[in-house]
Amino acid sequence: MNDRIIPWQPTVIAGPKQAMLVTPETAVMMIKKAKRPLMVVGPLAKRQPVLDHTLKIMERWDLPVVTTADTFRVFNERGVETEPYGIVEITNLLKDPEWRGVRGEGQHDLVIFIGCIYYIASQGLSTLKHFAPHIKTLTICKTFHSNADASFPNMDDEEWFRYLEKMHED
Amino acid sequence: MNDRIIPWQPTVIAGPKQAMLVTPETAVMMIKKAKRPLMVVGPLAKRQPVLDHTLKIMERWDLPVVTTADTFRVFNERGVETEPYGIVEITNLLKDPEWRGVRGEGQHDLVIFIGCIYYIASQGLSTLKHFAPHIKTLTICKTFHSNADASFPNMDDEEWFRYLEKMHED
Amino acid sequence: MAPESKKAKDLKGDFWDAKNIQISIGKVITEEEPPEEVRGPKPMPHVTDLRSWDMKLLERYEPFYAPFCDMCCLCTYGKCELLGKKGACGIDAATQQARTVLLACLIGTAAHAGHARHLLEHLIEKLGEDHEIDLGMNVDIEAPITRTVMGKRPRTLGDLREVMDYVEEQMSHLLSACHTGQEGDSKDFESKAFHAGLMDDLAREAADLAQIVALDLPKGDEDAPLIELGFGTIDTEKPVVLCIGHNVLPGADIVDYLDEKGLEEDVEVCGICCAAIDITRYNDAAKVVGPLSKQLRFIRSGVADVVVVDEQCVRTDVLEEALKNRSAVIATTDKMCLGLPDMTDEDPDRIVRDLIEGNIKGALILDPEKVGEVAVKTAIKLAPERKPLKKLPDVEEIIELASECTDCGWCQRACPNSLPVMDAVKKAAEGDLSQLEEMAVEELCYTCGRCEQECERGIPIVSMVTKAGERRVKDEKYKIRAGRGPAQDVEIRRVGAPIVLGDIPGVVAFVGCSNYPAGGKDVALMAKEFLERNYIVVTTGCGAMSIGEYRDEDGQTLYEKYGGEFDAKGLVNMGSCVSNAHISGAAIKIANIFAQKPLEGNFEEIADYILNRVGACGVAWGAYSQKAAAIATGVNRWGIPVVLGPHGSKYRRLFLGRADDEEKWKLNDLRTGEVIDGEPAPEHLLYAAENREEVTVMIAKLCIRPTDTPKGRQMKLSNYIDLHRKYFGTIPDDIDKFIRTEKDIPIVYKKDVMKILEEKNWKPRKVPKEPSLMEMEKG
Amino acid sequence: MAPESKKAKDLKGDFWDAKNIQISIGKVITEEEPPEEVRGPKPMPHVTDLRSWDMKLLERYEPFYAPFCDMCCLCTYGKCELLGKKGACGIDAATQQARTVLLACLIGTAAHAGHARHLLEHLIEKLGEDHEIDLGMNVDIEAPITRTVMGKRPRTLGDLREVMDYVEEQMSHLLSACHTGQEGDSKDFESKAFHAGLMDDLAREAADLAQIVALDLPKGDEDAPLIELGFGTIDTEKPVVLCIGHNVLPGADIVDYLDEKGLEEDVEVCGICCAAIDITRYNDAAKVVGPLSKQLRFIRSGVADVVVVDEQCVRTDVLEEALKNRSAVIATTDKMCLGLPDMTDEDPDRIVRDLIEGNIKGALILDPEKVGEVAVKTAIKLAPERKPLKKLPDVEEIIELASECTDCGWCQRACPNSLPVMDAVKKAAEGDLSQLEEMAVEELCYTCGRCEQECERGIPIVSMVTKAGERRVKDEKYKIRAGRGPAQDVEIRRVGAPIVLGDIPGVVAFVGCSNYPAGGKDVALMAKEFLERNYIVVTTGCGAMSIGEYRDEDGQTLYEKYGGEFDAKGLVNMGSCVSNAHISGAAIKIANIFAQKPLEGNFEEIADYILNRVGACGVAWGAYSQKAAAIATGVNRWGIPVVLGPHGSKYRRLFLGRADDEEKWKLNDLRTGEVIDGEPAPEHLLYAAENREEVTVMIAKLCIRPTDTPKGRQMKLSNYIDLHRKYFGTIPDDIDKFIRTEKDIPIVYKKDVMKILEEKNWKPRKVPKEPSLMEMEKG
Repeated sequence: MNDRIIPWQPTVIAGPKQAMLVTPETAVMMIKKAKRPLMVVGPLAKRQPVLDHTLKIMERWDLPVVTTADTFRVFNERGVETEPYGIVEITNLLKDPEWRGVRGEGQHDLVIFIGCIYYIASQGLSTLKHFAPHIKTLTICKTFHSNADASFPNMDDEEWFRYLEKMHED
Repeated sequence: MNDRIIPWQPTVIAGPKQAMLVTPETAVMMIKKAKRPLMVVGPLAKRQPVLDHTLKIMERWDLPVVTTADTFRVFNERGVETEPYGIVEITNLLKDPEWRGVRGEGQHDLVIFIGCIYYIASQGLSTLKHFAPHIKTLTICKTFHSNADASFPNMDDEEWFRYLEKMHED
Repeated sequence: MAPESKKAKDLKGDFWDAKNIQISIGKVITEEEPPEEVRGPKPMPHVTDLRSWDMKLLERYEPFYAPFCDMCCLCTYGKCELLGKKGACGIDAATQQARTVLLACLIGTAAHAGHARHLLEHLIEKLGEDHEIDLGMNVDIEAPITRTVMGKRPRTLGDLREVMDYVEEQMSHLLSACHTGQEGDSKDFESKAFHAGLMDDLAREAADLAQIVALDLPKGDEDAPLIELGFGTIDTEKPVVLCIGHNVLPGADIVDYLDEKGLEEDVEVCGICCAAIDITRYNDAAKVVGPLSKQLRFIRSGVADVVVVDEQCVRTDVLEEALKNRSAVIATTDKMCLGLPDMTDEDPDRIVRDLIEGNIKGALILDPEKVGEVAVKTAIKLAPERKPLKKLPDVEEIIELASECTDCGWCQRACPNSLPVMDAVKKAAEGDLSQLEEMAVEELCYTCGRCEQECERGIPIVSMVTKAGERRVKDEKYKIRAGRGPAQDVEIRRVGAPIVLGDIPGVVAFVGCSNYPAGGKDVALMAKEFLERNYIVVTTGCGAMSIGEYRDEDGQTLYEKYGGEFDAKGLVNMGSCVSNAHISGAAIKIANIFAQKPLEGNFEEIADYILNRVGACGVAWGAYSQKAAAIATGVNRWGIPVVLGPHGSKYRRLFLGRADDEEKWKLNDLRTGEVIDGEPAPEHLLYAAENREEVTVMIAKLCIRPTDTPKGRQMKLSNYIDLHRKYFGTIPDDIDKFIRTEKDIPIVYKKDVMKILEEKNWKPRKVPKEPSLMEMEKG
Repeated sequence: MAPESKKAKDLKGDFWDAKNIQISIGKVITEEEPPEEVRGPKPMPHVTDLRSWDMKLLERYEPFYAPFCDMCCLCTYGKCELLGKKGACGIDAATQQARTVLLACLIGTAAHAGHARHLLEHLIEKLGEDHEIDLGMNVDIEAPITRTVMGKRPRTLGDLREVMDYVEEQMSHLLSACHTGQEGDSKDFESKAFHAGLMDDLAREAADLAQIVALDLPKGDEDAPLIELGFGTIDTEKPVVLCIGHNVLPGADIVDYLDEKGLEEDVEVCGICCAAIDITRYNDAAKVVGPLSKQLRFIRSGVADVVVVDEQCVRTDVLEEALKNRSAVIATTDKMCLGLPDMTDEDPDRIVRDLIEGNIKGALILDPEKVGEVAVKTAIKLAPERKPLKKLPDVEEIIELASECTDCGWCQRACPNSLPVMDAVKKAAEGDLSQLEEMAVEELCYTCGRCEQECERGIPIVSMVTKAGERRVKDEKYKIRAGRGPAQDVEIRRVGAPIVLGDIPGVVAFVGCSNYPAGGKDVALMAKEFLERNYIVVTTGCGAMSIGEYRDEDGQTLYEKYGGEFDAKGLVNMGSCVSNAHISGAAIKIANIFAQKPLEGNFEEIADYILNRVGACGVAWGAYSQKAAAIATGVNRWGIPVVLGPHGSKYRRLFLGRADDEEKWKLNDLRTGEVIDGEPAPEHLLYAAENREEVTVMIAKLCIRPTDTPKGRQMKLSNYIDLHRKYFGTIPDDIDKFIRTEKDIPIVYKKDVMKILEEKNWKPRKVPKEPSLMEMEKG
């Protein structure tokens, strides 16, 4: 099997269903197609250059952003507005079809994850996989997340940064 | 994911390790390379044309054969000598590195399965996967067995018979 | 530090010692009754007390593991992959399998223990703790398991509480060992699983004893009545109450309520699974729909106006399924509350109204008497308006539905038995319902519903199977003998010698669930095979029902053809799951009555006796549950081998012997004190077979015991050879292993067997007088 | 039909009623002591008796499920995939998660219950069942949990048996519900998990009470001695006996044997995990190596001559690992026999000889006194010859080993915390051991060993980490205050009002295991943060050790800096895992002593009180085990919120509130009988956080309660805002939710907060006097 699409922590494998491997191009397509996408940014995205890529992606596609853990702080320091939630809190809201979303415009239909701790993200993605059929999940970390609907593969920093670059170039 | 290499009963998936998908050519190579191969034939191989293919493969490669369940009978009726064992009995013997094999020449190093009930075979393959590192397992049923080391893919009868054909042609 | 039960160390206040003692002022007077029990070495054994026996078994029958998953997911260090690796806690794959097996056995034991405790306390509340345990004239040893394990005879319902206290305490210690970072050795886990199985045995005995004496169920009655069995026996014109599960109490109160109100003729009461068995032991007017495999099919049929569920083996989506047909659901125990409002303290008529008007989705009623009233009243009121619901989609609709099929084939891949579901559906789309019908009538499909869940078009395959089978529902009329309870002492006296000496070739017990690889008929065919060959055939639970669902060439069910006595050619339905205790019980009684072995506190000697001398074999062909795992493991510890169907491989662990290793079969002849060569008898302790043919031959082989007389051995080998010839075409190649001297060779096969013996360079060997595994030095 | 415990229905012979009654000839005389207890509505509640309370909690804090696997593998119908599908038994994914959670909680409860029963019976055997439960002058309410749940005060060790009987019976019913085909509703499974948690609470209380009174451990002593903690405190020149696990008995007998023989100075006795805590409560000369995370590292160091294991959280490969260094292993309980020969009945000197000569791989000795003698004698004999083994591969060898690395990177993928293991190894190959050292010293690595298992070259990474850390082992000398046991009644009287009114901003309890996402220091930093802010900081078990393993800027451990009183700025080490009972116990005592709520049989009122008024929060930052799951679930049922570290998400279930749904937070003001708007306080019941920064802020928030006085609320909000500003940079956006009237606004933040309130269109609302969830109509 292709090493790039075994879950980064291989035992995360949960059953026959596996995430679709996506390229940056496909990821962008998913964002374009979505009506109410949301980006969820975790503490591993606080460091550079991931933070800048994240900011640019957010801006490029006008994505509302939820920051998990204490990630809010670095965005706030840059004057960028995000909604702080615990990763389990935002996941809990996302699984409720009645929730109106962070902009109050209705539940999101696509959630893009970046920078959350692998295993807790994996658990959150499992929640959404099982209990939020109304949402597609996409992870753009450098690790393959089999519980997502779509995920970047496992790769090294260099390749990842190229992937992220492509997510916000015109 | 490729439908041909999801375990036939998809929930047989047991973890990150999956069988290698093999063609008849590779399967033949494995037999050629083996020092003391063994063929294990289950009751689903009693019907035709599987039985004839099995007989031919057995003959072509001079394989000692263990028959499971009551499969012994059809071979016996054709005057072909096989060793009858329960599938769990033969598996139990195979996992013992000290066992001398059906020919008394030493433990086998390759076991080729055909015609055993999918789920019990799957369990037996799991036993060997975990506890018989000294043995390679190969399944030549028409169903993908992820617990084997190497397996034919899921396919229909027609394709399968072609695969089997290739296993005994010169 | 074995956990020390208070009871063994400190007997003050416990019934064991206190029973025969009256405390008077300043003086102790013993009752006149003589102290009947000789106390053996290990009354109320703790977790480690029987470990040395277990290790003897495990050395001969080594655990064989087939992991169902490569990972462990029990703690938050994990998941850990254990394929050739240890987990974060240090555990390896074999140990993890054993741990999982222990866990499964404990869940099974808890199911019986919870059931037993519940029954017991309820019955004590009604009848008092002094209610006597009296099984009548013919059963003196009323509780062989309790006597052996607890070291004392229980005389009243109250005494059974001590049994349950002990069982619960042991379970707590055993479950503890499953915690991360406790037991680290697979054989020690298996020893604990054996202990769990023994606790299961005790709990089942307590449960069945309590209900037999308190509800006056048949007390070992070989002429227990024949009961109606099958879909076709239910009069769908009447209001129908269906009971599903294992607890007799709500069902008993339903039939009592009907009796009290003179409504017996007006309402049909029927059951699925063991609740059916036990209700019909209580009242023979109730009917048995069938085994577990019928559950979804019957609910989908819409026939039941009220579905009363109690505990164990009930579909967890019963509420959702019943609501589709507007059947009213009543949950009746803490084990299965289904999220329903607790109406226990409400007025019955209000509950009936709420159920009928749909104000509630169903009711949780924890008082069985109230269940009786509410279930009957609801059924009577609901039946007229539910008439139109008592039918399935009609044939045209089925064809229509079938035409939705996209040929993806995943239904077949999801089917536990890989049935050709898609083929049947496609045929149906062409108007040919025969394959669907076959799935229903031949019980190939046990209605688990996985095909439907997998179908991308949501085709209701189980409903279609049900409908297709409907045409022949009227044929589904069978008979089953009501569960008779234990074997009588007098019967044991009669068969003890022939069994131990081998004249009766064996006792074969068909037990367990309906997770069959190819339908229930296999079980009936096996039963028939062994009945015809003079074996004693014992059965319980869903197995007993499957045997009843077959008619032989004369159009008779086996229950009509064979009597219910515990003797050669007897077909003995002992009762429900908990009645399985009487099977080990019969083996124990043989040791006691025939061989005069004292029972009390004497587990190891009794088990050693059974292993070496009592030619019994359990068959759980459709075992699916944790209870079945516990039962089999418990039975194994007594030295009785068990065979499972192929699905049994998913229990992850078997106990297989190695016939090729002579060292494993050495025996100590207690008569001579000599360690001698033995034979692989029984060859395996827990075995899984692929098909009926294989298992039939294996059963015959597993009835062989070292103590068979030459005559008995001849009989057993005749059966083994006959069956091997029938299904394999030859005399079995390992026949030499079972021939001690030429006298053992069956006359008819003498020539052929002699030839094999010569080829094998066979030599005669000693016949042990008192074969035993005890007191043997290792190696 | 709830299973009916004999005790509730039929009290004859039970200590509850019989205690004050003496039976004399023909006459009943009550003792002079007045019947102190007012019996509440639900003494000894059965599985379903507290279901209505559970449903109130579950409606507000809905279960949040994160499946760890898409499949169910518990029966042989399976495996079934549950991703949008039901299984063959009808179960769906949510219900299956809840079932798994119940199972985990039961395993945890059994670990404590097995431990408690074992201790209890052993201590009764030594001291008699009449041994009094007396915690001295300052603790009258010695068993708040038992009083509340059982409905009566236990006065002797013998009385605790009834507690255990009850716990074991309830566990059996609960485990039964996990059987295939029983409970079908996830909330009902959660209600059962709550019940399991409550049983766990009871078992822990019984265990700790028993050992406190029988072994004379500190009885709520705020000045319990400071104990030596850390690798560096062990004198490796002496023979070393290491105890691992949770059961004090073998360790206590080891130190007793040393005392008796006058060998205290000659042998080092040290412990890992809770055994360490409890041995040092018994004898302050023993030493604590550290939490669970040290286990493999310490074994690999070879320092221990004898490794004595008892139960719970011991590496299951301890035998294999210890044998590598020729340490002798003694297993001491039925929970962990490790396949070792049972030497309980052998002569101690023979066992010593067999151990030293390697005739046996290790010994199972089920008698703790014998363990004491054998362990000490073996250590003394073995130590001289093991001298050379007390060192690890030297640095050159490490570099050599490291150079085998193939850069595959799978070590990092296997590492639970994705530590840069490969990078550290590669650095080591270049001669730079600093990264390996950091993993050891900073405790980033908790020595689970998965990296080694994954390594294709078999590089012994944990040994290398251990070696690399060795250089600084001498620095690993810390202090921990010995576990003091419960809070005193007098302390509760002092802090009750300030806590309920909010003047003490909260009680924060750091408990549980060492499965930390980024080392144990996080726990110490959190403790420090809240100590400095005037909270009461309570701790137990591995958490208590992690707190001790940190020195502040003054070079002091927090135990040296802060006193052990249960008061603001107190750092209260209550003891081991089982001492967690005193945390719920303290909350219960507040309800009783401060608010005069009767305890007996009055669970719901007490829990309702705690939920709404006692600003306590549990933190299990490194929770890994089933015990931790049981503890958290038990604490939750009392109305106390718990936060977990990120690994806690693998428990599969949290209880999360929805601050955005005002309906969920309505309260009944019992004083006025009015249902009024409330606030999300506490907002969650069971929460998992990603990092320390997040959790610190969350803890402060979760201490808010509806009854805070304005002054108290100001204090709590000050802390919440301070911490939010510190870690998030802003005043929290949800501050408006917690301001009832302007009086609640902290003075220093007045302006900023007012601005937020204006933006949010905030309106003042009523402050409830007696907020409650009881007696509210739905909707």
